[in-house]
Amino acid sequence: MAILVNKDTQVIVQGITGREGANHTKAMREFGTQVVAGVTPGKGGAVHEGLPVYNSVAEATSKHQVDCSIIFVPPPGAADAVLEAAHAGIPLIVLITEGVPTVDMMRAVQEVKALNAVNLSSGGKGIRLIGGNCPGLVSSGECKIGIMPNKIYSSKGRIGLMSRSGTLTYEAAKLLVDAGLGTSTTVGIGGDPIIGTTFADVLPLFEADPDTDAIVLIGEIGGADEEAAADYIQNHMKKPVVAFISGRSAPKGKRMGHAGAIIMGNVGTPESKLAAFAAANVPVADTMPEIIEMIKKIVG
Amino acid sequence: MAILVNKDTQVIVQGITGREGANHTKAMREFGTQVVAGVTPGKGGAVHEGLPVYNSVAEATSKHQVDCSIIFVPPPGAADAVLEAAHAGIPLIVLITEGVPTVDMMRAVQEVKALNAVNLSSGGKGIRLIGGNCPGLVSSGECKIGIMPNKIYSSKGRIGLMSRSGTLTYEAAKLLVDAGLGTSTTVGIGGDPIIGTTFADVLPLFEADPDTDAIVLIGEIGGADEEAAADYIQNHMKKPVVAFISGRSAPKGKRMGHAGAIIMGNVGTPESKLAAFAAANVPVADTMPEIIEMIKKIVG
Amino acid sequence: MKLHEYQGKELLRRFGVNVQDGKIAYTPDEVRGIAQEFGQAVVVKAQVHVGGRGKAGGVKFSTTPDKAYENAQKILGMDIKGLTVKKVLVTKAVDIDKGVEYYVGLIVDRNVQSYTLMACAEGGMEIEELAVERPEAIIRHRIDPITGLRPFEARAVALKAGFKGNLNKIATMMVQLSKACLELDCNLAEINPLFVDENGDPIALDAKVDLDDNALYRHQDLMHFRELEAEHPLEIEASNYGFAYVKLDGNVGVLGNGAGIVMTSLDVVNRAGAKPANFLDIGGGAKAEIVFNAIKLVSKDSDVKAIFINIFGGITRADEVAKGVIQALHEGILTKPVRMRIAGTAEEEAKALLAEVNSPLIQMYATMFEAADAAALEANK
Amino acid sequence: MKLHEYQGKELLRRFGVNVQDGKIAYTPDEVRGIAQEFGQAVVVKAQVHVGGRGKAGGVKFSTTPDKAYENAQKILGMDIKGLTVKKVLVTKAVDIDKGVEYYVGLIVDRNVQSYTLMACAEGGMEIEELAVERPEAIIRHRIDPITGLRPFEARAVALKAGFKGNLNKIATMMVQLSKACLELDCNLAEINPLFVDENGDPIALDAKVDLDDNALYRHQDLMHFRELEAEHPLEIEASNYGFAYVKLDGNVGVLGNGAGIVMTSLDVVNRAGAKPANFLDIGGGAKAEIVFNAIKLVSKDSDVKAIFINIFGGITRADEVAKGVIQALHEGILTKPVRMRIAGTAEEEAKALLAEVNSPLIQMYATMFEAADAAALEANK
Repeated sequence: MAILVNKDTQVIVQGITGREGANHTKAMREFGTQVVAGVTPGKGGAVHEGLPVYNSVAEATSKHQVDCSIIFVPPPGAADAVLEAAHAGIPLIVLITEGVPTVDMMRAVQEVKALNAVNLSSGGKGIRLIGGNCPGLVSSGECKIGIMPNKIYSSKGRIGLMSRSGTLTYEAAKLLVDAGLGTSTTVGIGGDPIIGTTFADVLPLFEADPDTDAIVLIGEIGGADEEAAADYIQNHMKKPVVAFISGRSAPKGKRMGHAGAIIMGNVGTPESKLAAFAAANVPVADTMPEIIEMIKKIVG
Repeated sequence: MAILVNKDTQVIVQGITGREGANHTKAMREFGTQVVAGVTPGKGGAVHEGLPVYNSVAEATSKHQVDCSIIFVPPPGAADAVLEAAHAGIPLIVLITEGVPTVDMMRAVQEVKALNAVNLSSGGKGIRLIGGNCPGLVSSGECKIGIMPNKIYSSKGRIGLMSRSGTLTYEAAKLLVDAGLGTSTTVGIGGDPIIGTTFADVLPLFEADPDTDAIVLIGEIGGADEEAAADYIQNHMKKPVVAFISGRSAPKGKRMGHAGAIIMGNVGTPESKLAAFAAANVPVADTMPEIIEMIKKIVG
Repeated sequence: MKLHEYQGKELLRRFGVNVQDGKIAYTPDEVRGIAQEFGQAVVVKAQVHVGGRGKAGGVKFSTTPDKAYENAQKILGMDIKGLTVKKVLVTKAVDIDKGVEYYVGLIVDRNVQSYTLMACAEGGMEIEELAVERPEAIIRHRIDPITGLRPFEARAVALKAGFKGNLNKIATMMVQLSKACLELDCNLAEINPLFVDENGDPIALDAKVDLDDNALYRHQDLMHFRELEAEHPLEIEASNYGFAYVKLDGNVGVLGNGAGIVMTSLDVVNRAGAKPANFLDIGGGAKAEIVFNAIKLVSKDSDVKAIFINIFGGITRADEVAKGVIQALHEGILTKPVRMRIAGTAEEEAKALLAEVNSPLIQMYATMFEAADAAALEANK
Repeated sequence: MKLHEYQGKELLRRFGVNVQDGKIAYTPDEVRGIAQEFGQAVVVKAQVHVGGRGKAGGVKFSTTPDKAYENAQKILGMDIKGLTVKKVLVTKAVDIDKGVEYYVGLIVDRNVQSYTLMACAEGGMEIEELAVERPEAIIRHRIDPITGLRPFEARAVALKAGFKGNLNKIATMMVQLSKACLELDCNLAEINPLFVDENGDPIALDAKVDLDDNALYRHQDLMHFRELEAEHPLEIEASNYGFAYVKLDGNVGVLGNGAGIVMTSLDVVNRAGAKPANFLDIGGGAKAEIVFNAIKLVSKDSDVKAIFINIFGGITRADEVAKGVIQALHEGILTKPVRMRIAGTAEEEAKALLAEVNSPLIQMYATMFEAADAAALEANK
């Protein structure tokens, strides 16, 4: 079953008629993902690659069972697309778009969390945002909702993988596959300063998943997501976790690209992250291949 | 016991060092209200009429048991004062200030309602705003949190009174006292377009109050508060209600002073209000003295 | 504060709303000049603070500068519902036949404790009439006053209302209207008609904006929009005194302390068989001088034949009211009969003061009904 | 986009923040003129995009116009951390001894998924240092990004931080700072020092503002603040290509596809015993032309002795990367050894293309470690 998405997950694509939206819709369907419809305001009624296009998410949900929406809407409308999906009650929203203004993301994330609380308290499944600026998520061999290369996720494994970086995720997944391990579900949480789902949010899902034996966490310098994850692991996790932190040699106070990887004060330094993982008994790999060695030791 | 406030209610005054705040603090204490402190940002540490003055509501609540706050802060800071009290968890907030911008009130009312929901769901007493632009409320002979004349509320009666208008409230209360009936609690809900508590919010409190036998509702043209009250009465009330509607001869489409009494479309007309009360079997008095006749008939 | 169309458009344009080019003119010559400058058909529109100017002939399509001059001659100086047209807005005309007309508006709605966005595919009509006749034709949507209207909500409203055209651009215009309301503190902001041209682009052909007087203190830059000559002179004077005053069409001047008591006073005057000449709320805690000013104001209204004063004194002292009335009498301002009821604090002192003066022009009664009856009797003499 | 102090102050002033009068000058003569005009003591402040200008002698109090001229001579042309001072801000001086200096700032804080307001009674110090040394001295408060900071919250923060002075005015300045952040999309907005004078009034003596590049599209009016000459020339070129580029102080040029992989590449270069000369993320799905531009860019850096390319091809095709490298070689741009790892899609095609060219300058390795080792070896030769 893996976590969050599986072969039964029905997906809509917001921004399906754009170049990225169209290309990745094709790739997701090739992977086996059940894409049921697209949404592009103003293009309702069209048919795109055999899929119906609607003017609004609400129109799509009135016609289809929708478990998830993936968003390729350009930055100016991306946060609005998230809110549209959240207000339509879609339980899982994956924002791929890179370059969304930070303030838009702050507001969207806060509102999605409020809607999630209301939804849960009225007996719903909750509403979760993953991303933005993320590669999406994939349950190997079942369902890909994202932009990662199909082939490294074709066969199921039992390692849960989560990462702030896109390309490092692929790299890790490939190493796991090549080592004969493979991934259960891979979640790219996104590299922006403000994201909907953090490592600590994903960990309990992996902990509860019977198809995941161990977890690989690919972190970065900056922020305190890794520290929060270490704290959660220490207090709540039984399954083993192996971590990797990229950017450990990056100079202080420099913003490294879109990653938002900037070190402020004593928060987000490699030292604080290493200390947190040490306290949680989480081994930290120095290199990507070392991740595999460590995981192999654990899962035998 | 009456409703909302009684002899045990401990009150703070926001804006205690202003002219209105100071005068009415004096009058409230003469009435017998337990005013425990005042709040004026920047004047913390002062003593005013023997009462301690704090810089913030939070400071006051850390030193005193506070059940209610009454606000005399001038319009530009009035909504902020409401939010300060609400975030400090004060269960009853009475906004006297007249002339608060409508947008400020919209935002404050929405936020107080959200805080109320959160507070209730975590086992609290809730957070209620009364007003703005209201005379406050008074449980006769026990506690006055407002600006109404003391003497007409000195002795307890068993009629609940609520009103959108200040002076008409006093007029009705006096008529009730003169008729040997008197009021249990009087609630001036305020005449502004956007207010914290409506008739329909107060009715269940009177219905549940063992010290109230019947209710007098003083309404106005405009809005649909009276219609909503009629609807509530029809479906939920056992106690008798007598209504009065002022402005029945006012011309359509004219805004009558601060009252916000403006008729739009077919909403808020005297006809719709009369029809709603008729459907709920609520007698509507044509004049103020007729209210007393009707009430006397009911309570014998 | 009600704004003229051209003022409303200027404000909406600040928020990005697409309005046609337009200029204000005070003479037919100016109108001709503007039409020449635009080099295309124009519309000449009376700028007055009343509705229904179209029906009254205050809006005229003009194909040539000479036609525009001619139309301006007709419109300037025209009387629309008692107001003289002193200026016109000259705008580039659109080809109405090549598009559709819709309605969108935001209004403060006490029933939802926020703004309600209203959208209707039948533009150009008076929304009040439509609201009464076919309320179901209007799509209503509550605006969250903290977040404002969001594009996805605006698109949903436009779809539900059946608007055709560029969905995103129309939704954007609604979002801009919502921003304008929240940032400028509008009581009302309407675009009627919202014209959608043959390319699907929305254009605001008219704008009706009314600002919240309570919030004007934070919009000092908008104060120049206020035009004293456009308001009734007594309303200007009242606002200078800080009174809430509305001119009505009867013959009994009405004043009281509090909006509720004044509205009830109007009802009581009606019951007494007369018509109120005004609504005048002098507010709470009124001193003699305030009452004096109120009487001065009401006495200036030539429609007023008698004055009905209805005070319930809680904070207001009856003797202060009496002093104000007596001062007006002594200064020769009070020339019409005053019939009043003053209940509450210091009632006896008030009676004593009036007894001392002993003028037939001033009579005090025990109830508002007796006072109103007496005022009606005087007014209808 | 980092702003100069004078630009930041101009923006904050729009939101009502109280800043002293100030003017920008490019020559000592201009500085003297401004000081004469102000007719009081002034401060001459270097405008450069680096911190620590005070310690570097870039800020000078000047009692007379002649002193100001003299100080400007010293400051203009000065080198601060590698940047030449080309202009100075001349502001009216305040009497520092008659007041107190505080710190307030808002910063995007991923841990609370919003802005955090930081306030500290110890102004004038570098907040980064204080955050490390005595974090408890800084009061932190999450801003609700939908409502923004409200006055009551600002007052609570000011009280908690122990600020003395006019509480309401200080809180208002914080609220204005919060509005500026939310409306202008700031990554950071700091007032340090926030000076409170003997009357208790707050004045922003400095302003550090950094705007979110992702949101600049909606602030076209702020684009003129961008000063290309103030940035590193390679950073300007990179931004024209749409690359995320940061100049570092090593000798190995590093490029990859994705911020995570590039950061890891920096780590790997360090492990190999060399230092990265830059961070360069060419983004996902890169075509040959993009790779060509990236090499052109890195090759211009005279610090670069070797280039390490680290690509994991998911969307990015290895053969496209190879084509870009080969094009650079053929056009004579590639003169330094390139050591690369390209994994993933079309790896074999890439190998074939490189075999055809067969240049010692270009070597491909199976792992990023081997490639990095080889690059380090070349760089350290």
